[in-house]
Amino acid sequence: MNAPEPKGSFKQVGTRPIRPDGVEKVTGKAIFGTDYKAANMLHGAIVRCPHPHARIKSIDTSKAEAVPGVKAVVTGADFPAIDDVMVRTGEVASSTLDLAINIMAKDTAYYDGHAVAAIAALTRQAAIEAARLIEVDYEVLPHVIDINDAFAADAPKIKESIETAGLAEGEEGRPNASLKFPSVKGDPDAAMAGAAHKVSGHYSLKPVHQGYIEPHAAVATWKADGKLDIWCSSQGAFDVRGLTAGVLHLDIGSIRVMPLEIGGGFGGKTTIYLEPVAALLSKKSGRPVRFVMTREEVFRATGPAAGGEIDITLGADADGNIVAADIEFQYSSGAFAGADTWAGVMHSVNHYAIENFKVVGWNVLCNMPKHAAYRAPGAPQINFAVESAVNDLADKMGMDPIDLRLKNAVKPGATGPMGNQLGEIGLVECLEAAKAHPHYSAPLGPNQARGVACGSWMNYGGPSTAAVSLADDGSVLVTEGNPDIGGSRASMALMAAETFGIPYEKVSVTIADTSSIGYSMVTGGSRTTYATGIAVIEASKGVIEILRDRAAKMWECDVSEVEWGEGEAICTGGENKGKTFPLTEIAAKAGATGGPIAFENGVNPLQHLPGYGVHICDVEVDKETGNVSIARYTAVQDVGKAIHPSYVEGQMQGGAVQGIGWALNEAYIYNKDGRLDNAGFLDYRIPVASDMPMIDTVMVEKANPGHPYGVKGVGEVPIVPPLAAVGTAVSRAVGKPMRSLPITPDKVQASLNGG
Amino acid sequence: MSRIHVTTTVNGDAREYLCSPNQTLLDALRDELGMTGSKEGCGSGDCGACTVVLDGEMVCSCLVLAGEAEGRRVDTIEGVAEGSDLHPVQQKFLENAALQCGFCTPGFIVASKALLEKNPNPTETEVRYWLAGNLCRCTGYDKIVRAVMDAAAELRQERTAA
Amino acid sequence: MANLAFHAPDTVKEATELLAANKGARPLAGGTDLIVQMQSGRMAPEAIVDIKRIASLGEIREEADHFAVGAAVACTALKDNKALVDEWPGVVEAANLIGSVQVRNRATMAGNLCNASPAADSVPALVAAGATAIVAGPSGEREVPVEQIPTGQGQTSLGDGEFVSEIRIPRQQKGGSDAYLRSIPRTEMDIAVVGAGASVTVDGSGTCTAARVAIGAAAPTVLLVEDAGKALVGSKLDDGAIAKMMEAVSAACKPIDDKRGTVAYRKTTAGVLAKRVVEIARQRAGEN
Amino acid sequence: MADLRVVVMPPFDREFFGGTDRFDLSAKTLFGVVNKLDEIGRGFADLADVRAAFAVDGAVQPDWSVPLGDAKEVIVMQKVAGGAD
Repeated sequence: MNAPEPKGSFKQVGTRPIRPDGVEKVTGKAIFGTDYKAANMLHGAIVRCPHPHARIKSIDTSKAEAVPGVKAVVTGADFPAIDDVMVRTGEVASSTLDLAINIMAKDTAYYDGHAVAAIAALTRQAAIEAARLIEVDYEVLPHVIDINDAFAADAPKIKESIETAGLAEGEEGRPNASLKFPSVKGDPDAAMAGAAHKVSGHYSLKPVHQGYIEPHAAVATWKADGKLDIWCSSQGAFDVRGLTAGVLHLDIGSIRVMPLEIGGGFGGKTTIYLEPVAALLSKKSGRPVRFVMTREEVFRATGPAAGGEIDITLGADADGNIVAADIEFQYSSGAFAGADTWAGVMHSVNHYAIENFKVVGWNVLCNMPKHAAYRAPGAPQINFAVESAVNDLADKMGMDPIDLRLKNAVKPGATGPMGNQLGEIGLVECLEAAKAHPHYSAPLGPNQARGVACGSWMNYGGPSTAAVSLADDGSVLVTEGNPDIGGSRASMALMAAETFGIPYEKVSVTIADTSSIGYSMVTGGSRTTYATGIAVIEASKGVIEILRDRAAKMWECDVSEVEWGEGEAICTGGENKGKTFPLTEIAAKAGATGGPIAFENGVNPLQHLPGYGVHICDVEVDKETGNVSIARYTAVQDVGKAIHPSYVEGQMQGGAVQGIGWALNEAYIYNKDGRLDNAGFLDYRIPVASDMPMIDTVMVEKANPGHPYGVKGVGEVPIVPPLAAVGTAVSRAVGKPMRSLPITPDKVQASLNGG
Repeated sequence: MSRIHVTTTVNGDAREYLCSPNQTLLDALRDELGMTGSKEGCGSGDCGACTVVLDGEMVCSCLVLAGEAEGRRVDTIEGVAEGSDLHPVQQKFLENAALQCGFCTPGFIVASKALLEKNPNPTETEVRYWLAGNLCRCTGYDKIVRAVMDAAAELRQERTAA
Repeated sequence: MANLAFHAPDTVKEATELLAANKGARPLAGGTDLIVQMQSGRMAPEAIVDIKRIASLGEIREEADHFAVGAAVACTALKDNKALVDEWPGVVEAANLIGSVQVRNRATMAGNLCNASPAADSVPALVAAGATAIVAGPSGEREVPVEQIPTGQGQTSLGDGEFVSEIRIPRQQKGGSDAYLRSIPRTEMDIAVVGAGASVTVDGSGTCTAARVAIGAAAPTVLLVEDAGKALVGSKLDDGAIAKMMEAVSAACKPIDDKRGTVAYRKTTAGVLAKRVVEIARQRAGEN
Repeated sequence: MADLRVVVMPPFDREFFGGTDRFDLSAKTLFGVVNKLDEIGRGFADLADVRAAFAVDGAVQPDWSVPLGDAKEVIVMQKVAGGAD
């Protein structure tokens, strides 16, 4: 891959221009998933199961079909036979087996909110009315929601098909465990036995929702020629296309997905819920069909992230070197197998150089929606236990918690838990920056305490495509396939401008539909600025090669005698030596030198590096009411090179606040009947502006040699450290360990009152 | 269901629409008038993405019935900029990168403008409490609060200059 | 919902007639509860009677012996009435803890009362203040103490065709003031996990001559804890009296465990908040 | 032909190779490695491109066609799904 540019040579990268799509978004003109309307479209409504687990004995749609304005009704029976189609979604393959059932139940509903039927009608009103008239005869089955209940050896099996993968010869599985994933290094038992200091604890976390403010929405139109058009907001139109094709057994080429502006995803919009349903209703009715979820539907049927139950013991020698880690945990994944357990194991102790560890992860199914990716999926939960335990170890040894981490931090050249070598990683620099930050040594007020934690995310690269073309006036037009969730158009424009050596304003960026650009994996996995950025830079370099060739023609010299400078071709030989052609002039002459100038290419870079962050949190606790407030917060992170620093800071601040919400307030709460009890923003409490202080950020820039401008992924790392940083701060203020999230006022008060 | 004929003023323009008695002002704006700048994030007044100004007071348009707007004045995000001239709040949101996904942004801008018309010199705490009814999941609020404080400073300068 | 009708009468009489004419009719003030319940399908009224076009209900009148707050007065508008803020700062603060600014620009104290939630923020403050509600109905008006309006979660003592047209708050006595506090996990936008309101009057010597303490979200309805007031009257609001008051409050609590909090938390915190509001009210009273 | 030590990380060791996680084999490129592993653990090749990542002498190699030359070690690891912003 390309060597990094010499430091300090950047003219565009590292500046903070206004994002290209900014004006549209501050004036209300941007068209989001919930805003798109198709001519003559119908409105959809979904009938959802009110039970956590039930067999569907029969569905009577006759009354609903009789409602004036109702044009089509579908149930699970209208979907193709469920089979196991592997859909390549770039990063991993998804099986449509679970996905299809999660989108529309067939014979069994697995959670409160599981879709069992859908209606398309002339008005949303009529669709909702008709939905209430669909009669479903349920046989309610035993349910398990809490991880401990679901993991019990005698738990009711929520699906006959569940088998525990990853067991050793003759080892017993669990009724609802789909996976046991052990990762062992060295001789943990012997090392633990010999450890001078040990700390142990049990940590609990509830499932939490991604909490994007834009509900899921989609419009689909099934055309007479059998082709399907979809307009929706997602983290990846190509994967919406692939997954929809897999569920409906269609050719990928027959589907075109138009990406609309996306109102937040955080991983939760890397999958699909509505598109195949809208498509089938459109096929039946012959008209476009639109779905927009209510907030209640979003909570009951989409997301959430895994809850966890974690047992951990850490052992250190007399000098504070962590010599052994023994961790066993269970993650929930809803009623279908999930992937977070892998990531949980891989992100448990990968930021420390520990020679002996045993980490065992279990994936446990329960009667909840199919869990979805949430920002560093699987990492924050395990990190809460590991970093809290490291803080306990520091307390026990009377060591500064950052010094203890510095002693054990992974350094460049270390071997990661997956066996591959870690390159230019920046954990040590982050820890040093945190220790040097004024916050870390600032005096605390009454009833205040401080917590610190670090964390990592592996990040990703993967497939992306970009095209760059020139207009006659020299305007540079970048086309890419990654939805812009947090300012990525600005980053792409900056990288293209840097490559050409032209002003940012000369570059425009378009996010194309799935038929107008090559495959690009989701905007997620902290991959977009890295991988799609490389695609944009490579496409720009391709155009520069064409520009050199065109200039050579105009100078009647050999292309080897043409160099590319800052936005212009320079002749280095022959009679025109020293002459220059600005990009604009070459573009103007394109017709005479061989036609339009454009270059498209696809890349699949995997020279990404893990990202690391260190967070410092001060809390203040009301010792009588148990209320906790965040007094001060600082996030330090190795960001490689910040292309647009404001949006990198924004990722750090937003991730930190999501983590704070997870630590203090957010949780899925089910009642005894297995129904979700807080399916709204009133009782699913995400942080509000008055809950938060300013979030101070420190960007440590340790360039990634695997990216031309040194980019490392930044989006996911910031949600990893906050849980332990907040939890440790509250524990110290209370004087007792607070190891069960969320740390609500009643838990704090009970702990203070000796509960 | 019998439809109600409503005559109202939206961003200074006389507008008419037909609505059902149970339809919200938000739905009327988005579906009857095609003004999709105001967003629905919750439909229960908990997220503020649908914030509009009704007779001079900011409200959640999802908690107003469309029929209530008869004879009243409604100001929405579409009316914040004057032609192509952005309001200082909008400009400062851009300069401070106070939006990531941008879905909550219209509600924040309408609410922030309403604040600065009532309180030209708010403290950070006043800004945070005034905006507590507007949820943002992307930014952690830091850059939004800075943008509003910047806009307040600029508007104060404009006043003194004028 | 198919035949839902929308009315916006100009007079209280018309409003009561419309409400009396249809058992399924509901009055609409701020709508911050009603519209949410309609949208979620939890309530399907047959007719909506918007009372905000009735001029008299949009006013705050300062009478010799009471403030008359019309049923359509938004919570934020209370802050513009200086006399009310001076005499009953706790009531105004309580009403301005509901929801967000957007919500308080619509929500009314009468609506907060008639929604009959035990967690309604303005109600404990109104009860502590000794406020009454004017109930308008087909047979004219009647005046009842606010604590007698809610009879249970979501249930009121209002008869057919009746609605609360006005909240009356007595003029504050010399040396008297009030306060309201609640506990919520966040700083805004939450329903009270538990709340407490108090009004106290102290004489020149610092002796408490009158006191009313009310708690919210600690029982099926907002509770007036008479024993708590009694524990304070005649004392100098010393630690002993405060401790007795807190015991009375905790004893009166009949809370439940739910998604917002535990029984233990509500019992303990009700006492803590009662102590704090009495202290704040005493300080304010001293300034009167 | 490079003579390689191939290290198979969990879960593939148990899933395809009966718990064995070390193999010595020779191959020209990663395509060769995948094919030889598939002979030992049937079905591995079908999933390799979407579920596995390969590190050649410590560095992740996305392009299977790159000649392995005199490389010594190939590590087969599980890809990790992500989701940000």
